[in-house]
Amino acid sequence: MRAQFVAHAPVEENSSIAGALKREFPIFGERPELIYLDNAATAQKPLSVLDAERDFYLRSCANVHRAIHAIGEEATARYEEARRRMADFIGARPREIVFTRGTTESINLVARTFGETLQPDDEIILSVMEHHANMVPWQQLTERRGVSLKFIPVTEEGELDLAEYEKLFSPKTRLVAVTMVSNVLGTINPVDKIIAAAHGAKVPVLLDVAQAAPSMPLDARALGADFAAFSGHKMYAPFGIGVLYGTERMLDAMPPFMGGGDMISEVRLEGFSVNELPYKFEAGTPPVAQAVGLEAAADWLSSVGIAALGEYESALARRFMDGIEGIPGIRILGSAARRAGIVAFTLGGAHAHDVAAYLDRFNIAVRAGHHCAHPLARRFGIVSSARASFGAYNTREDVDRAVAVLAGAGEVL
Amino acid sequence: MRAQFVAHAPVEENSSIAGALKREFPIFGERPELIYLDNAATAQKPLSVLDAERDFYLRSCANVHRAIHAIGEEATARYEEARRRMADFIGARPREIVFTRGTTESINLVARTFGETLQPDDEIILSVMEHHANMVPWQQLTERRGVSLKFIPVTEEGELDLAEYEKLFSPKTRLVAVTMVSNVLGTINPVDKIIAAAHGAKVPVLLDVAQAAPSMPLDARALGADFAAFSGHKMYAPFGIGVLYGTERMLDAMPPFMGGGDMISEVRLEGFSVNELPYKFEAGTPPVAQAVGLEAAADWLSSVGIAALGEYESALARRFMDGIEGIPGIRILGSAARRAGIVAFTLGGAHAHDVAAYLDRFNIAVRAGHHCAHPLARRFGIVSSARASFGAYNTREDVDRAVAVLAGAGEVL
Amino acid sequence: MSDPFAAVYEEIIHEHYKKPKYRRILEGLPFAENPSCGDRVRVSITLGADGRIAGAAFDGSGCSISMSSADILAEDIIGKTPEEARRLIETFLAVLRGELDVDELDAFGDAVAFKGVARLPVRVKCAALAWRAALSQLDSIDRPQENSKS
Amino acid sequence: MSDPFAAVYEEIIHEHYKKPKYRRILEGLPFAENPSCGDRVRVSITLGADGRIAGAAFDGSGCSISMSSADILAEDIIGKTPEEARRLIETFLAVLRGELDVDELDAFGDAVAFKGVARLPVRVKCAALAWRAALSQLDSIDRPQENSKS
Ligand SMILES: Cc1ncc(COP(=O)(O)O)c(C=O)c1O
Ligand SMILES: Cc1ncc(COP(=O)(O)O)c(C=O)c1O
Repeated sequence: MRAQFVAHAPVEENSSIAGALKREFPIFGERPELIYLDNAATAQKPLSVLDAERDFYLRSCANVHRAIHAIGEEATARYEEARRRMADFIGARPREIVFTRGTTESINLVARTFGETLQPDDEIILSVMEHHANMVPWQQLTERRGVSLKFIPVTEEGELDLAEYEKLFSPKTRLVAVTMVSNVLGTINPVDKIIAAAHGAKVPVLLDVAQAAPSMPLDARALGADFAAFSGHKMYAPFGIGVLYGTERMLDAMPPFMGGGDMISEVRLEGFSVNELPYKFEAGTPPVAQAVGLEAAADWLSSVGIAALGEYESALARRFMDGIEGIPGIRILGSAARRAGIVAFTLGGAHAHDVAAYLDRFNIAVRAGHHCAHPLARRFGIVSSARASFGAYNTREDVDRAVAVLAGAGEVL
Repeated sequence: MRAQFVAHAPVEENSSIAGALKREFPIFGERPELIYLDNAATAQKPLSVLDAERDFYLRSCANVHRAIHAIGEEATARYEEARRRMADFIGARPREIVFTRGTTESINLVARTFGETLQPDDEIILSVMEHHANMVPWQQLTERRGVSLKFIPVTEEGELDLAEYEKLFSPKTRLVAVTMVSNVLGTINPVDKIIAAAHGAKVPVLLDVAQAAPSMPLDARALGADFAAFSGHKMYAPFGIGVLYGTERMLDAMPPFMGGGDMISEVRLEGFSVNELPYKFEAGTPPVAQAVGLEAAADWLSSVGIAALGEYESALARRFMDGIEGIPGIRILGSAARRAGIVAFTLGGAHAHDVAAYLDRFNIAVRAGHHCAHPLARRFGIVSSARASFGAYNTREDVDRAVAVLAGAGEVL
Repeated sequence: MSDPFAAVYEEIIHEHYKKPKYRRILEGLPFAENPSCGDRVRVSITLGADGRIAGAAFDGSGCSISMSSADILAEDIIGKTPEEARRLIETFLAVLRGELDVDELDAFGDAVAFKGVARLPVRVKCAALAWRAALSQLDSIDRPQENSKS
Repeated sequence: MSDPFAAVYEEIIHEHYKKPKYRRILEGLPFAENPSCGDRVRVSITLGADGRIAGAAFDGSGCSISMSSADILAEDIIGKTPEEARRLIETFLAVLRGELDVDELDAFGDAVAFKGVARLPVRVKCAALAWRAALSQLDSIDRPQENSKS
């Protein structure tokens, strides 16, 4: 999470790099016609990731942590190596890395552990642009613990209103939980300022970095985040794996989440005692092969250069916006200065589903709907929108094609 | 969960079948020397499962449930087809199948939803032979809700003491949660009787079928289980996927578990309303590719014949017990009449770790430790034991080799 | 869509979406909603003196699938007895759920156009919306007491 | 173990396990435990008049790795100052955690036998058990007050 907010500095749109990268993704061999612009939902997987997972199954498949046999030792070593790699990837220590299924589970884990230590009338600050994954767990907590929620407003430009944010703090504020990148607007939030304000009030901060992880280098320690949550599947890794980062101090103070094998140190009929970090939060058999795949994805991202990738995707988004701006009826949501490779838009009176279905006829995959952010849609006075989001393998040609097809959509829909 | 308790009827130990099956598991091509007897921890994966998962990534990789584009429709169709297949696999309806990470998450889900509806002093009946996954979540619940736990004792033979079980019921009993097959003793519990007694007292039953799923046909409806939990990775499927079965009546009455995308029908800043079954319990991006792999594993098991497989494994276990019984210092834990392919044992004063490490030198993988069942180990007055557990690909030769090596272990350790 | 009739189907859907025959502004009826996309539709059904459905109309907002499907529904049920309409709707919904073969729709009028949609799990919900609304409308016609309470 | 010295290492471990030189029955000291297997060990350390470690012993139950490692620990720290012993132990534990190269153990006595174990994440905990116990024992020697309180 180093300062990576210069995404729109003039970037060479090096489409030949992307063209070469595309060849590393076997799905485009199977579906050469596919123009996949739904990367914010999930990313395609490079061969190296698929192969790493398969290699695990072919050579080291065993359960982890308690096996004395060679193959079990190997499985454990590969799983823990994946943890070290992910610690490295976000500037953390291995014991601060908890493997989960994804962002949603990571945030629910915090809501049901850290959250359970809160008192009635304690307050949590969220924002109006949060994904449901960073909203519903806290709403559930209000029911369980009587805490209350406050929301950072979103400006017409699609940015967080920082002046209003600072006014939300009270002596009862216990947590700020915000997204680093909006999965709808693409806005890159100034999380450094958000954290500074919170820490000034001695309030810890949870960052939802689901959209940031695939496109900007993260350094949790340098940034000072207390928690960070992300999903493997959005960063070119398998489904079923994600990460909760938490500082040792926070994790140590939290009660465990799920109960079962591995998270305990001892069980008697009368009760149990918990294991050390990070195992305390990893009950049951973890997604071992998927962790190995996640490590391969981190390696792949690093080898390509994650900062360059993020800038490249932002540039594609800018090109896409420039292209569609002139189409009659197009409304682009938000106009934030710092923006990742995500663009949501509406087209006249056409329903977003129909826009997406129309693009799909030309093998262009975009998302349509509320993008799991009802309150944000309501903020912009719409029910749903179409969303194009760009990934490593997208080319300028992909963008231009999508623009051209959209230009013809208006008269048909 | 049809009556499948005749596992030790004279079975032809058809090792040629197993030899042929072994060739479907590519790990034995990579590691021809491996004698893998740790199947109760996790099973190896047949090629058809690995290929199904990979095929999903190569052809239909997209997020599910809201995509309008063709590839997203395909991903959704494959995910929901996997759900239908698993419903079929255990005699349930698709809306009664919740995909989780595994048994541990499935049971925690019930403890944190159904469990939250319990009142102080309500009682839950478990057994002394439960895996920590079916013990710790309930212990955590005692802390949260003030419920109390009662335990069905285990006899010296390693069976549940049913006479004592019936005495544990009181007007405050709200749930019976027991394992169908002990992951240590191999005992196949008479779950039909257990359920009959519970239902007689109008108490619902949760079955931990983690060890049963790979080795006996299950029919949840016929058996009358209210909940059942199992893991993919123990039934030849990928890591990171599991199932919670719950009757519609139970699931409908429960509050949701994790909050996030897909489990809601609407979110406002003030609160949310929940989606229909089973989505209510599936927050966030699910393990889509792993569900497809799980379906392939169910297909594989059905094509081989799951009942025959279970009987075959039980016969291997019987052969193993017959073989080691005569070795000086060997003590086999439990002597249940109905037994799956699992055998735990100790060898004189030798530490179980050393027994396992010794076998490992001969490429024989067994587990050593408490097998995530501390209270059961304590019941038998031991700290740890070694455990051999048999799978589809194990042959009589594997068994005989393990017996021969163990026969020589005593003098060395 | 690899179906050779795909283009024809699309044309039918497009026609009903762009030029609906049964769209009216309705008041007082409850909306059926598809929460995943916000589409909403309500359906009114009136019986004639002969006990058959004399009039049907819809009202709402949504994508071309949900709106054209509402128009086609209205067209299809007019003239039928409530019992016939109910069977028709049940069949349509069963096809969408994948419980009946799509060829069952051959016996329908323009609803045949949803054969392609039946293979698209995400859009099935859009197509089903008005038909589900009609089903509860038929229920309340059967039990007017209950309806007037709500 | 593909290490050419594996057999030698095994022999060393086996010797210390079967014929420990520093195993005594100890009383009153706390056990260090490895919860995942139930192994437990406690270590006593006594200083001589010169401030060096004059005696070391252990007591406990566990597998060959944890018990031989306790015996080797005792052998290795006798004659050292507490500070030297602490450095030695820290190095050993760092090797086991993978933070230092296993060749660091070449400078050790029989502890070199754990080179192979350092590659086995599950058994590392067994090997580390007595050494962790010794570290807290050294801590309480430094702060006798605190120790007597517990
Ligand atoms: C009987 C039983 N229950 C629960 C579990 C936990 O399964 P998982 O680790 O896949 O969640 C296991 C496996 O370890 C088991 O054998
Ligand atoms: C910002 C943000 N947060 C959370 C999530 C939820 O991630 P997952 O579905 O992988 O749990 C997403 C992805 O949908 C997202 O974009």
